[in-house]
Amino acid sequence: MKKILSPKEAAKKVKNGMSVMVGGFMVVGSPNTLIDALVEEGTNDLTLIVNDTGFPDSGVGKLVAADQLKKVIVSHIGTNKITGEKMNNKEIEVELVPQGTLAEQIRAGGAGLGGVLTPTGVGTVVQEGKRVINVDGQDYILATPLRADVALLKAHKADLAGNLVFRRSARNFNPLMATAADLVIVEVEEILEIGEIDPDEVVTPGIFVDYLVKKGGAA
Amino acid sequence: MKKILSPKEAAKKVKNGMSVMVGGFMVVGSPNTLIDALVEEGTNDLTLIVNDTGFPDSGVGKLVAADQLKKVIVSHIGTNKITGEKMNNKEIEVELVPQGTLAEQIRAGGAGLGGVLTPTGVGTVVQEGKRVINVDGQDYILATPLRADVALLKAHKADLAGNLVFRRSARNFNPLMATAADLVIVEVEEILEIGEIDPDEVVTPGIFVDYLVKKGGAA
Amino acid sequence: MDKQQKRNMIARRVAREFKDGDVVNLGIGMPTLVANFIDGDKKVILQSENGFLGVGPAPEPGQEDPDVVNAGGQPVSILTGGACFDSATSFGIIRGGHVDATVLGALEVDEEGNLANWMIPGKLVPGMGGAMDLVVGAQKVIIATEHCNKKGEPKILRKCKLPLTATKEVDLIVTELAVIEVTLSGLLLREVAEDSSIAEVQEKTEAELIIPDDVGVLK
Amino acid sequence: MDKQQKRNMIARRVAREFKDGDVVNLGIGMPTLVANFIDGDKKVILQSENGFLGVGPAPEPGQEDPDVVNAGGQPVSILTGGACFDSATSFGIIRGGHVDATVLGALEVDEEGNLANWMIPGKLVPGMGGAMDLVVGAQKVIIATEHCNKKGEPKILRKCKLPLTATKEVDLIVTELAVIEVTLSGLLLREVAEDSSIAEVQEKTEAELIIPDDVGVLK
Repeated sequence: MKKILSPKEAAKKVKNGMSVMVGGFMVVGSPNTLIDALVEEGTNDLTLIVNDTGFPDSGVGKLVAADQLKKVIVSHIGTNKITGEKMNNKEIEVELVPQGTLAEQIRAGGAGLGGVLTPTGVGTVVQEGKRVINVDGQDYILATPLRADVALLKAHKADLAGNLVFRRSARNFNPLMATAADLVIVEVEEILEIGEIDPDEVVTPGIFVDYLVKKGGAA
Repeated sequence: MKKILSPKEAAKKVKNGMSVMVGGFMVVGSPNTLIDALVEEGTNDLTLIVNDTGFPDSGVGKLVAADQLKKVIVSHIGTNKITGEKMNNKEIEVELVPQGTLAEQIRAGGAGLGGVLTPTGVGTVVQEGKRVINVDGQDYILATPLRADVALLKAHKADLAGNLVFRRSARNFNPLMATAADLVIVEVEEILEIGEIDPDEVVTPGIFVDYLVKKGGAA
Repeated sequence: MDKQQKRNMIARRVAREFKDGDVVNLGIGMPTLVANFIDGDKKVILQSENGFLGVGPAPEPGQEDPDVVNAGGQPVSILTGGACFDSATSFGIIRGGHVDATVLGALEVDEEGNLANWMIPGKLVPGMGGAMDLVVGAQKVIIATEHCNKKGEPKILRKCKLPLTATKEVDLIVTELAVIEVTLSGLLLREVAEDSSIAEVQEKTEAELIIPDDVGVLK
Repeated sequence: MDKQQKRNMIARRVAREFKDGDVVNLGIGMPTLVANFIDGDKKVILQSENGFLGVGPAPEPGQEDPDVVNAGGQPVSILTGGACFDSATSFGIIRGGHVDATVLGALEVDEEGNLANWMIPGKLVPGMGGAMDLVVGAQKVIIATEHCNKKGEPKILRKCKLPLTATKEVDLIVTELAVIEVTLSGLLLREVAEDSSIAEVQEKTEAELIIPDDVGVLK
């Protein structure tokens, strides 16, 4: 039986200076209740690992606007001009990673791999500072694993064993991040009894999940 | 709309000397109708990529017994003593690979990766002849991608778009192999109309599948 | 021709490149327009890198599903027979060569097939998102772009000056003036617009074009 | 004590190592027995590397589900709250450290925590299956073995002579005579069986044991 936290209790699990993975793609599949609670809490100096920085007034964009971030590891910041401004003013360090590489780095972090070899970015600035490994005559960039202290995720439904199912394009990075953080907190639309999700339909097994939070739940 | 083949038509797609991935774990999730048709066809000189060689009289064990294999890349042959005998008599070349490494090699083959770094097997005979790459002070073995000419798989249900769902422990290597072969033939219990499998429940998207075969179907 | 007419013309021509059964990923911006011109007789499956296959048209206003957006964040639909997946699977599909064609815009493209479309030094860098993976992974990379930039300068160069998105991956360039194929010998002029001329295309192209005897008409 | 009594005694003691909420993978053979002795008050989740979490007891004869077997191919059940997945995910769970403990047999184990349990040169090699991944990946590696081999020779050695399964990964050794912890300083004798003695355990152990003041009683 997973413990259900209020958004405020969940946000308090995130401490200043932690690395935090947040699911979502342009705020679809983003744990907005958890983000709002984290903004409320004012936790700062965070390193965020996320696909994109959302919009100035929604998703993880709120953490950008509230100056809670030290660094962002991200594939795209183009939808949030505040991230770009803060990057140019050196208020936030931004590390840009190709989206597919970011996905594999998080998966590797969760799957105990020392890294993966990807052809993406070979011959571009992405290659700078990376190890290049040749296999059968082709160059690949060694993408090393990424892990975080906490993952804040969004699923459609969970059962009380913590098993998760996702909906449509809201799945994106959420199942990957569930495997790659020391503490995994998941915001869900609905919490079901154990047995209400068939084992074949589970996308993220409950062993990856530490706490559940109801979307829009009382603080 | 995917084309539905008879087992015999499907078996004829496999040519002498090809590399063939076959799903299944100790014959659970094994495409037995396709294997029977391939035995009937007598295709030989095959390189098989498979978790285990089944039993002497079932699963891919039938291909072993019928002398259709040149080589097997496999994690375990202990349940089929004929494989061991043929290995010792040098009638079959056997390449043993840790099961998790085999899974990652097939996934890498399907996902366009040049390989993955795994800690499994470091300091053992598995390391012999492999590249060892150190990341942050830890040694890893570079496991290179595996692909095959054909994959013979077993799913529970397919729709006519080729989308697949699997059942219980019969899933195992099947979804991975679907991504890593030039031609993918899937034996299924049931073929549904397009729309009868919800997009969220699809495990293997239909784009990976070339042909469907009904389990136990007429030759 | 006004800007919209040019864009539609390019999109219409690009759409003719697809074959029945192709899996296609359309980039953000002008490439998205291509979907409007795909021949209804051809079954083309659109992939959206945020996590699904079977992109369908935008829903009627008010009918949007917040969990169903394309990679540009715009509301779309998922056709029956579609399938949803996480970001690692999505980029496994892309990087693994399971996408037959991708259509992307360009800042610069050159005679070696190098592409620059993600950053301009000194300007705000939005990030590469999934573009680097798409260019490396898709079987065929089609660039859909106006022939010249806003200043009237050629975008089709001998050598890209801007930071690259990928090296030697572009296969075809479609503009409002011409269709140009990237070959090992250089840029081969395939088609010239009805209201243009070989001379005009060459004049507006920095790289030297190979002019075959049978240059077609771009309509 | 006959062989079965020894096995049960070892299994019973191993089961006491688990904490509430632990995810445990039990190897084939004697380790499987451990499931019979897990305290009902503790919620221990069993993982089966062929692809699911929530291994339940064997069904009544005639009630077996052909798609539900454990990693040894024996019919089992899946408890409510369980989850099924493919082999890459399964070994991602294992290699990624999400399995709290694994229990495996041994041919040899040594004072550095090296383990040999997969091959004897000159004999038929069954293959390592998932054992190498389990030993490297699980947080705690427990060896459940009879103290001596069939010839009465020690299995707990100064240095393994057989080909290794993994290096320096074993944490605890449980036999019918003793419980021995692998520490950086060497093998620490934790418990001795009621009907044995420290002297007997040391005599039957090739490696020198560290004997603390508070050796417990193994029951």
